[in-house]
Amino acid sequence: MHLWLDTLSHRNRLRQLPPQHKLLFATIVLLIALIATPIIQIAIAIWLGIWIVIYAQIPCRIYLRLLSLAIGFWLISIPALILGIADRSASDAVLGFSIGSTYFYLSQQGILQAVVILTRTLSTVSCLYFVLFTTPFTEILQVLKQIRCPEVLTELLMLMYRFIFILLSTARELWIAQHSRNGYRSVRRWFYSLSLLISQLFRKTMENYQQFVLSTAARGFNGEFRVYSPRTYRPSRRYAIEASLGCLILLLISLCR
Amino acid sequence: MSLAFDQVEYTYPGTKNPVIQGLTVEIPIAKRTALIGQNGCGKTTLFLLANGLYKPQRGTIAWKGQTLSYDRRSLIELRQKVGLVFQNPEQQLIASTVAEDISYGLCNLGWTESEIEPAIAKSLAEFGLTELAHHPIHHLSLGQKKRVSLADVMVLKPELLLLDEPTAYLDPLHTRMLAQTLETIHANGTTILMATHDLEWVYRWADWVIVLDRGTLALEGTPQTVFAQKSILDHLKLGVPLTIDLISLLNHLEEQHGNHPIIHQIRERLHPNQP
Amino acid sequence: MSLAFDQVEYTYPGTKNPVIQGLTVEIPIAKRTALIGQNGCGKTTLFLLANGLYKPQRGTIAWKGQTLSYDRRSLIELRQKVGLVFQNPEQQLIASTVAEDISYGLCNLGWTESEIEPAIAKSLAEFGLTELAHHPIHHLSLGQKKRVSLADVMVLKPELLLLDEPTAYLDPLHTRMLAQTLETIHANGTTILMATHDLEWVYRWADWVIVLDRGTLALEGTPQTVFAQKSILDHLKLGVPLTIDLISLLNHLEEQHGNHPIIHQIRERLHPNQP
Amino acid sequence: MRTRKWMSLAAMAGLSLYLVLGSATPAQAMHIAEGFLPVQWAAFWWAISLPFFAFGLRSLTRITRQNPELKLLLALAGAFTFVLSALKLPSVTGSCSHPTGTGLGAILFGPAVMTVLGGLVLLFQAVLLAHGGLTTLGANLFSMAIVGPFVAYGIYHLVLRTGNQKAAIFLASAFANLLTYVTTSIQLALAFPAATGGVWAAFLKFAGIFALTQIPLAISEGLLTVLVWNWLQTY
Repeated sequence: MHLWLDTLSHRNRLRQLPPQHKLLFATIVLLIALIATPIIQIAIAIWLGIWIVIYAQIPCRIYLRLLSLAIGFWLISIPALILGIADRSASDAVLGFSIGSTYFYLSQQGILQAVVILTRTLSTVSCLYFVLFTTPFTEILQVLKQIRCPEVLTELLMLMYRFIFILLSTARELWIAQHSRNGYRSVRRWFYSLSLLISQLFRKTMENYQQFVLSTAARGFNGEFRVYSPRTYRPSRRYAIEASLGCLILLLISLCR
Repeated sequence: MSLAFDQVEYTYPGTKNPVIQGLTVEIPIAKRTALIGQNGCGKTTLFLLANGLYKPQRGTIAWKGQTLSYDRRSLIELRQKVGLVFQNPEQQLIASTVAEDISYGLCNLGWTESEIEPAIAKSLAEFGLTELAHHPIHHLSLGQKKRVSLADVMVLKPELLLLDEPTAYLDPLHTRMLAQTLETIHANGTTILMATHDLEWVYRWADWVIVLDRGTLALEGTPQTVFAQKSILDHLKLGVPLTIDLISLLNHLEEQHGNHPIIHQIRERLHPNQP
Repeated sequence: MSLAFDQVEYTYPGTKNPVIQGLTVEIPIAKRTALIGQNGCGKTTLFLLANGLYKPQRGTIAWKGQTLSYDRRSLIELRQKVGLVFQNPEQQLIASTVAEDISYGLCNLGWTESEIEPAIAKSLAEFGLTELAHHPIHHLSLGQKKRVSLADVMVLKPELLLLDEPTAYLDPLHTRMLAQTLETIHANGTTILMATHDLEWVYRWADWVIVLDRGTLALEGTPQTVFAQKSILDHLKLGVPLTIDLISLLNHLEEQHGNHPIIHQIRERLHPNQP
Repeated sequence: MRTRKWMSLAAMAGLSLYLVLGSATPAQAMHIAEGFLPVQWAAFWWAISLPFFAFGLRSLTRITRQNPELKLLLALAGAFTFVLSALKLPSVTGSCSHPTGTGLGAILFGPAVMTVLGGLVLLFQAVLLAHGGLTTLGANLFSMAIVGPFVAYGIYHLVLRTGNQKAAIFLASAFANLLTYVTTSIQLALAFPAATGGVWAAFLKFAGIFALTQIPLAISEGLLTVLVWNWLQTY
């Protein structure tokens, strides 16, 4: 239950770059990745991997673990994509056998699809992970405010971000305390303990609500949750050049194909 | 006086017994006042009443002679003058970074960015938080969170600062650091009212002591006069700090033996700050 | 010894610096041991390691000479022998009523209802909670909640009781009541290890003191020997309790003035329990 | 003989790799991963979901304007849902997954508000847990924050007429969970129809694969929600 993505994003080496630049860069590469050919998509995945592991200094092991999460989803979908069942024979069968009147086969179109999905997933996921690893949520929120996201949404996002960590630490504390009294020993006790934990968490959520109503009122709450963040960033010319040149090359190759 | 309670009664909705009953007390201006009493004697409720967050069912509360009217405008004004730091910083900090959290109160007052920026920078520096300015709240330690919750309120420059058990869970070092910070705040003319269970701290720190017992005023006065009422304090199950106990012993011994150098030296050790 | 740490190192996942590093310490059996140190020195982590809730990255922890193996069965056994009362009862109390909460640990051990019932009745009586048995937890006062959190663990009859800052937020009366309860627990042969910031309490209560500094053992010994190391404790920003300070002053004065009756009387006041 | 031995060894290695990588995933099986959908389908689901989101946002703005403190409650409810989704639930297949909590949320707050909250929760799941993704957020929003809450709300109020509240809560939360996964399967089938048999055949295949983990999970979530509800009643 440890949100290590958040921790890493606050500590990465590209932290001082303006979040606007990082988000813009990721969005442009993402759009290219969506329309590019598989080979270019692989190139994008490698290029962004370099940004994440070498420039941002995110441990390779952690980056690969996160990549395996996306690949895992792809893996469990593979059978549905490449296996086929038909009455007799199928036109795009690569390999097949029949049991009775049912014909089981490997679909050629399915295999192609699986490959296309894999390269697209790898490239777009790299763009997403680039943002997650290099831009803390607090800075994404500032950009959302700048681009005129509805105010009620940015307020809710700010509060939710704070509350997630409060409730998560409450849940973690309760979870540990239950373990110290040997909760979660059997499946039945597991269920019972988890239901107690969720219920307590709910009650604490309500308690927090009452307390926050008081504490925000004490600080002059006037109907809005507005804050000011005076953060300044240091743009880097070296990274800007690499990013724009790279995007340009990718775009040219994609369009001239 | 700064804040005055007159015959105040408050009962939590849905409960029978009033937590505060017929409380009449005044917070002396520009002093370090300590509020002591049993758990459940109404200390926290008193703070919430003082900040206008609860409205008493009976009696009145007045700020600088002016009775609170509980309309929006006067409440906003009151909460600027009377700053409340909650017991648990977890339930006070709401923004995602330290600097943002400190800016919240100022934003509520409608300050512009150019006014807010220097105020935050100053406050961060005052509370030793400059390096943590852009850290998310959940990365801070308890001591740091407590400092942020104090900075949150002090940035609004209140005239009266209410503190609910600020030393709980703090180690001796952080307690000393807090004492220093409070000294600066006091020196700048802010009235402080602090609830605490640490009687030794009360004796050393406070200029004035208010003792609550089941929602009413049991005793008030300087630490010397309050802690001299040993029988009342024992009856309230509060007791007196060790220092007071020793001083009364020393006074007693002095009567017997005269001003012996031993007595003098021990007295000096008990009051390291006084000449 | 009961619990022994040998070269233990623990780093929280996702962080760089170990909270506990190369810690070698033993908890003496059947004693009242106090654990002191700065906020963040690793006290709470040490407790979680002692209860098998965290597994050290390096080093070993042994219970009565047997190294913990962290398999399911041995953990269940360990947590029966080593009871942990958390700092904040809010994070420990989980069920809806007092009796249910006390039964939680027993139910987890697979006791039958007919076994559980008398155990709970006994525990409720011991901790003065019989009248509150069917009260909802969230209606209790802090002092009552702390008593329930202690009963929760003591009903499992642990051999080693770990207490994390049990006196925080407690008023003097409840602190004295806690001290009495702990005295009974100690008299029944249970080893107690308590983390606290209250040095005065440590001096008066403990048989043995362990001082942690940034995850390593800084000092250990009887209160007398530990608090005699004033320069080390000052360096660790902990200081010494007032009583110790006065006693060393008295010793010094005794050298100068001989055993004067004033010194004798003050000494007596500082040690009200000793003959 | 030798080649067969090698073949079976390779097959076993492949299978175990598949299981190791795949078993980590049920926790996010209902989130369609980033990049999984082709551009046109990703855009399509965004287009379908946005009106619902906008509708929810409008009613949310109206409520919070009347009562600004509600923003605190809603944010807490959203955070609560997020934390629930990060908790682990034992499922019969041995792997762990999470309760979605949307059922409980929809019953407590109403489905329109839950759509917005669900959207924000999905955003946090993408940003803090790397579950789901940004291009597929539209599709995930539809299955989890639109279908889930509306189904839960509808079933709850339908079954409540029979007077059995526990059954209502069980069915509402279990079916919200179940239909979320059915919707996900439909979304995948639409994007990747089988060459023979088309969308329907593809749907059966996707639904069949996810059913392994999702049906026990749906039942677990139903039971758990009832337990929590019971507790809330006594409190």
